[in-house]
Amino acid sequence: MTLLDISGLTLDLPNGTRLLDAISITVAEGETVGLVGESGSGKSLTARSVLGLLPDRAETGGSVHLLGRSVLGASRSELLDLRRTTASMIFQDPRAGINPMRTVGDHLTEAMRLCEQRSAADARAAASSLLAAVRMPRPDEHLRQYPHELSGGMLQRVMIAGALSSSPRLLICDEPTTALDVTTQAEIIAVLAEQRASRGMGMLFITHDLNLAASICDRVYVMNAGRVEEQGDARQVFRDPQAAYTKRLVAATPTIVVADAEIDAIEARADVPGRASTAAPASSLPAGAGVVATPASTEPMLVASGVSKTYLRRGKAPVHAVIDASIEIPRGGALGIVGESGSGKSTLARMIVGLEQADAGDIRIAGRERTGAPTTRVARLAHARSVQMVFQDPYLSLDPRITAGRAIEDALRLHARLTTADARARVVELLEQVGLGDRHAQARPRTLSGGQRQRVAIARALAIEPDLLVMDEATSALDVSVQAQVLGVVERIRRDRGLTVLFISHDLAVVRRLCDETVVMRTGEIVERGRTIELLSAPQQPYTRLLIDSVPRPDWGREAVPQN
Amino acid sequence: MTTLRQVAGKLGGLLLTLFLASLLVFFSRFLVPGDPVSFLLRGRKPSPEAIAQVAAQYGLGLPPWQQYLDWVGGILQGDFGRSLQFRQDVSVVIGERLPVTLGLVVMAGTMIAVVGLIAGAVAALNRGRVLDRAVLVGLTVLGAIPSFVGSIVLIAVFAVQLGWFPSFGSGEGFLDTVYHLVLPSIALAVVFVVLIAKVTRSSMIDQLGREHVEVATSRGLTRGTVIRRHVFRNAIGPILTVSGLLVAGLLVASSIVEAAFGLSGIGSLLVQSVDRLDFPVVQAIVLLIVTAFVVVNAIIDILEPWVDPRSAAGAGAR
Amino acid sequence: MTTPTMAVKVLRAPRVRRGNLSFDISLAILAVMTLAAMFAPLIAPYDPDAVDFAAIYSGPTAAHWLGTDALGRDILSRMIFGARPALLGPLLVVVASTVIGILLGLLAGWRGGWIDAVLGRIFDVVFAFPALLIAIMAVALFGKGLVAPVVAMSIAYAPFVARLTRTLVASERSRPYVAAYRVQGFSGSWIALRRVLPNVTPIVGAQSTLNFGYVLAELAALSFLGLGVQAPTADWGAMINEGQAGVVGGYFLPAIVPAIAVVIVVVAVNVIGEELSDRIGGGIPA
Amino acid sequence: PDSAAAPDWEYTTETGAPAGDIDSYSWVSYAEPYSLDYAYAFDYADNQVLANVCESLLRLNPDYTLSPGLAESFDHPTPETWVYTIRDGVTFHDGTPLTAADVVASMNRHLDPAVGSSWYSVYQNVVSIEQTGDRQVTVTEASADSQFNLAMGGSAGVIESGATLTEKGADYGNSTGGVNCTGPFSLEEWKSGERITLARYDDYWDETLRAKAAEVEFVFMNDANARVNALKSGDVDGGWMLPYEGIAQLTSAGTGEVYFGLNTAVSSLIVSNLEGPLGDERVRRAMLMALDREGIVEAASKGYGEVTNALTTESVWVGASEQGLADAFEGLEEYPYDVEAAKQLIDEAGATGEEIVLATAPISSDFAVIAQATAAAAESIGLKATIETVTPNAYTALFSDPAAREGVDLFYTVWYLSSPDPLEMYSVLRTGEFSNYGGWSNAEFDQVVNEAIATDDPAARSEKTAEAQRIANEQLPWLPLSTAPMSVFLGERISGVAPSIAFLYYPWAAAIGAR
Ligand SMILES: Nc1ncnc2c1ncn2[C@@H]1O[C@H](COP(=O)(O)OP(=O)(O)OP(=O)(O)O)[C@@H](O)[C@H]1O
Ligand SMILES: Nc1ncnc2c1ncn2[C@@H]1O[C@H](COP(=O)(O)OP(=O)(O)OP(=O)(O)O)[C@@H](O)[C@H]1O
Ligand SMILES: [Mg+2]
Ligand SMILES: [Mg+2]
Repeated sequence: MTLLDISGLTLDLPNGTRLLDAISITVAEGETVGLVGESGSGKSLTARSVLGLLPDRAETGGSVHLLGRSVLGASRSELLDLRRTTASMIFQDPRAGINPMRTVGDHLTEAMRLCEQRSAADARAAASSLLAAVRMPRPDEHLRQYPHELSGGMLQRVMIAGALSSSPRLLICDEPTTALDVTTQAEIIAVLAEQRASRGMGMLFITHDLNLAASICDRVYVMNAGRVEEQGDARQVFRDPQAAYTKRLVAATPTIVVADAEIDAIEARADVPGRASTAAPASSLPAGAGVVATPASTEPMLVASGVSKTYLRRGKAPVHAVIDASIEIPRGGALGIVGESGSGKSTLARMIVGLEQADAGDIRIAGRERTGAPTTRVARLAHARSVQMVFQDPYLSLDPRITAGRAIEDALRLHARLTTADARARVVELLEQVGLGDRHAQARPRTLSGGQRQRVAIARALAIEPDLLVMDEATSALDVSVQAQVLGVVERIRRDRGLTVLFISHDLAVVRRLCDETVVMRTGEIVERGRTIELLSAPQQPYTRLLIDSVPRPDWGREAVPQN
Repeated sequence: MTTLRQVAGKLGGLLLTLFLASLLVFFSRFLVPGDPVSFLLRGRKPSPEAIAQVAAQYGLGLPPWQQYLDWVGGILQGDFGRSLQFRQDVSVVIGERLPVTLGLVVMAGTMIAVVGLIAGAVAALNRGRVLDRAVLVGLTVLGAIPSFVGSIVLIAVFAVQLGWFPSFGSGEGFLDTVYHLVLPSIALAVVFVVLIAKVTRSSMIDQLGREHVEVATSRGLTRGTVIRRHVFRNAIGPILTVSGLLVAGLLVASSIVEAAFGLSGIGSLLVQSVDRLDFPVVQAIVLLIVTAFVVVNAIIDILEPWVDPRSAAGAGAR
Repeated sequence: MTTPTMAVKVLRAPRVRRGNLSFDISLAILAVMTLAAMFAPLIAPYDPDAVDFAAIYSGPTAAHWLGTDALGRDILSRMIFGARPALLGPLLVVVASTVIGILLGLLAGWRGGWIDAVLGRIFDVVFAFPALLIAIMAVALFGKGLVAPVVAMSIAYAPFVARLTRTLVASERSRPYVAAYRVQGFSGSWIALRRVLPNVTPIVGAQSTLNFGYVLAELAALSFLGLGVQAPTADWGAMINEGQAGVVGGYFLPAIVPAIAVVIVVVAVNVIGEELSDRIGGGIPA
Repeated sequence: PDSAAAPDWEYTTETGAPAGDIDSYSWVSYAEPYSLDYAYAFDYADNQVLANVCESLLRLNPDYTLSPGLAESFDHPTPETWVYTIRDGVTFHDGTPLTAADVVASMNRHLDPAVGSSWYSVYQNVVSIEQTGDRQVTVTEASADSQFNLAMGGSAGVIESGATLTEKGADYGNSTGGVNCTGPFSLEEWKSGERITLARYDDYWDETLRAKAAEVEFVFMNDANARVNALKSGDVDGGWMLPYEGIAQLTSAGTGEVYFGLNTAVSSLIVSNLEGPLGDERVRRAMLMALDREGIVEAASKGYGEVTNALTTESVWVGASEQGLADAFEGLEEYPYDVEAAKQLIDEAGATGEEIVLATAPISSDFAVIAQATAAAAESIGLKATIETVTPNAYTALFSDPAAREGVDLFYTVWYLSSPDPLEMYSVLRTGEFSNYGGWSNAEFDQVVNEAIATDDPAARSEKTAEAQRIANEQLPWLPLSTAPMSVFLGERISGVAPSIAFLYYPWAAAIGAR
């Protein structure tokens, strides 16, 4: 008997919106099945319906069977029984998924005590051993802790332990690692794989990361807009996608796998303006290491030397966010900064754009001192013209009340005296540069998609014609396909206008695609630097290696897939 | 969870707020232009003796800060001065009327808690359904009935027409007092019930939409358990905060209800003292209400880490 | 790190509402009452203070649609004139407290630091004085009437507005869009006044609308207690107070008509305020 | 409800003898006494309780006659001296006997500026109060004064234990200090804001007024509705001064009866500014004629009252001769409601278009009626009228502070007399008197009144006083409006009280027993 059998599942809201359309998915015992697709494609809805968790007053059609027992239309007690014995679920955000007002022990034992009527002591013992099984360092101590006292990775382990407490036959994982760092992700995936193997559970694994899906799943289903577009053997699907949607998805997915051919290809493109022209090893970045195509000046566009920043917090230990960091970017160059969450990437970026003042060190942009806070209007505007920034979250970095065109126009007119007509024309020009048009000028952010917003943000930054553009996780919030579009825009502008870029990301694959050189940060310090390709293919530092190894590496032969 | 240091810090905040509030209460009198004696003796025959007595009571010859210190010093020893209308110590005048107000506030508070929580919870658990709508409409209308209107209606219907309850007085002994205070408590409670119900509703709806609730459900806990242990438990924070803010409002609103029901508590005393230009009594009652507010909120503040463990760590936001 | 799911939620936030009947009705009621108050002398069938001993406690008649009170004064005319203090008082309080509150809240939320701490402490102190209490105290100090309570309540309500504004401004200030303005070279005061202020004002304004109902009820209560608007001036609260005397004789209209008017206005204002908060709250990413 | 029908009512003097004693009954008062200190007892709320607990040298009976009280007799040996013989065998509630020293101590308090007695005016002529014998106290005055002795039936003549006065000091008379007097009831409990309980004093000296109730409970209800409801439902057994709106209800409720008794109060408009248009006698007359006084009685007291043209009621003409009474009330100028005639008077006086200011305060509904009606009347005869509404306290100040009367032409008062002599009223209107608020001055009037005051024989005095009343009726220093009876409600359990405004000073509660 199949463990999970979803067939022809449809789900409609009371207002008639169809959210799921004839979904059919099966999971056999012991099998790991992936469910991939972009945001909003209905992955979570599908997964939740397995446990009978449906939106309020939703209409369903089709059927969902768990070990032969129907879920849709099951009585309340039957549903409780299925949840208690047959299937359990791990959610995306462990911070949101565990009641912040109850201890970890409470979270783990409540189902055992209240549903299985086990004694408190018994339940605690069981919880403790579960925590040990998911490799929590001090199980008994953790039982007494509150969620806010644990890190995200630890909490996700707690969530997993909780899900395992009922010894389920099917484990549903809804993007269990999206909120986590790559290194933590790797650990969690390892724990999951271990548990799945030892318990012989079936697993429905939801992710939007094709690489991850490909690396752990036996079969995958690709979802789009509430439908299953394609399904089959994981490698098969990605290596040889049939549906147009899958093809686009695969094409848009960046990878960190460095093929020899690629190094050659890059070398062959060495004359492209803005690209480093030699493949000479550059384990550090002394001035002039990257020979720059713009011959006008040999002085780097950005020089930050010995920059430090410490946050003092009342009643708590100070945070050394950035410690003695030095970076340089040649004119027209692109430098990537990678590192785990909290490693100080954003702090460094904020100091460079002047949102934060460095405690020590020195920042020069285009040869001008930009360390201190600008005091006069002139200095402020000069600083702004030397560096601009694109922020991570496109939904928050645009003023909700101001139309796209107006936002760009404001920036333009702050820096140059322009007639209204001239400003309007320039706005359209800039929007066209990022692949948008006249009609987007009138739109308020709320009516734009994430990708469009981020392009507006880029256009706004470019309006000032800065010497340096800092992009802090500028594509992290976007779906892969949208991310690919935005990266494409940035690449094109660099190519066309020789823009110098500082690109921050936790995603090595994205950095790889955009940046000539990369520095790796860890707890505020720069631990390694070098040409991106070399760094990826031959990391010198153990931390860098760990970072690289943590990235899921599907063996589906990406070489075959042409880039862009 | 809560360190002694945090409690000490909060107590410090409490004392600071009380200090500032006492400054406000005391120096408000100085906002009135003109001679303080004629202000205090408005409407009375200003015999030289009366002037001398008021001047002595307020230490009017002294510099203001000295007057303030004397005043505070007296209050710390339970001496609030002397009532001009009753020719009696303010502490006695207030002390005799305080039990009625406390009884009223306690009874109303109980009703507010019980009815408000139930109504809010019922609405939240039926969000968007007919029952929710009905509760919401009911709350909107009830909340718009000022307590003095409510009092009149309650008296007209239940005391006069039906004769179920007495229409005045606070009764003797426990049961009789409760019986006498039923209608006034209802009149007092209505507006606040609405507030609590609304907060309960939105706080619970907020929690109902949280992922941890879904997680708990997915693990096979019954709906009742989930609501009790996760939704309601987590929703308490905002409810408690709002309750704290209501305390002072309840005490002040009792002046209206007491006036309407002919109860003699500190609320009606406040109004009467304003009417009779008995400033020492006004000052004392205002200070009393403010102190009650500050103390209750400090207690809630100190309980906060128990309600929300994150706040102890300073992680704060919900 | 913001995740795709969260982003979707933000996108989903602005609920497009279909027409809302109770909202429209409430708006119409308020409009009618405001117009009536503004053009009272033109509309009112009688002089609100005109005594007519021949028509004491007349019930509703063709001459007196809502009857007359203990002095034979036309209740309808008194209601129309009484709408002036009844509506103007709360309006002044709401406008004044909103202006004061927004400015202080902006200052505290934008500047932060010690200014925020000091203002926060001051707000805490004022919070300890409920509006009605401050109003009563003002009456004790400055005498009865509408002026002292209105000034006092403006002060009492300002911290509510200020605290909301402060929270909103502080959270706006930490938003990337504000950082983006900074990076573009806009000055702090420009961002605060020209961008953040307009962004928070609608939310604050909608909340303030809700205060209108409370203030109306509180000022009416003050008049009811005999501390507010003084006879013979027509005012709803004072009319309830005066009308109460007739209740015992079975003459309900003089008290019940203004009482119903108070309830209706408060309901209408609350419906409007809540609806506005709903609509506006959705417009800005929360 | 048909508002046109005037209610039926008549004066009663007795309410039927009680069948016997009663354990306890309750009585409602519209307000709590501020103090039971006789020196401050100046209002209905204070006096109606105090009258049953503390007694005066003389007793003011329900028919407004005076009879011996704690003084078993008094003498008037010279025009300036009053000699009181203190009754023997009277004890205070704490058991101590009444002595002449107590009398001296009690009376002297009115002279003590530190006390600030509300009754100082009675004593303004007094030079000394001394014990002149074992049981004898002599009061010496600066000039002849027939009125002093008449006031000894009121609060001004109350006697308290001297020891208690000393002991309680500043707390005397308040809810903590209490009182220690000789009345038929003692103060049992004063629960602030709620009620005062009186208990029968078993060693009371006057057998005829021994309390029929073991206990009387006074409850305070500010709200008129609450008061009526409580009476109607039987929660409270009785009460004085019923709200006019509720009388019909109470009458028809069937849970008791409403009686109307003697009153001394006259509602009138005080002319407080003779410099303005009202300085002209014709304008004053015109004003009175422009007032629809029947309508006012209807609106202000729901018909329970009568229009009057004098400033006193017949009830205070206690010792009057037949001639005196006839002179006083027959053939007075009537001032009928006649707007046209009034207008003409104004024209004659050339006062058309002049402005008058009337002060009022939100004290009770009759204030609003009078203010509105007066303004309307003034406007109707071509004057301009402004109503100035002040607080009740500021209104009180009109009666005590000339500065407060600045710019006020007219204000309303209900003036009641505390002694059984109309002279109390007219002595006030003499030139330069404190309460002659408008500064009205008429030499003939002054002379008549002064003669009357110096006249000891009540009959002869009344004839003089009648002359004064006629002058006042013609000249209208105050504009008399109406009189109203004193109302009282007795529930079905009780009976025996004599309806009269004397309840302010007479131990009326002692007479009430089971029906
Ligand atoms: N309770 C609900 N009520 C109404 N619409 C909903 C509800 N839950 C989800 N949706 C809608 O259903 C669609 C699919 O949502 P779902 O959460 O399954 O997407 P997803 O594939 O999991 O996306 P993500 O990668 O962002 O988690 C979305 O358009 C979402 O707006
Ligand atoms: N304003 C601040 N006050 C106190 N600590 C801060 C502040 N801003 C950042 N930090 C701390 O500084 C450290 C570095 O933060 P930063 O935002 O630079 O990290 P990041 O590498 O950008 O991480 P992420 O990938 O999560 O964006 C973190 O530990 C963070 O908690
Ligand atoms: Mg999802
Ligand atoms: Mg960052």
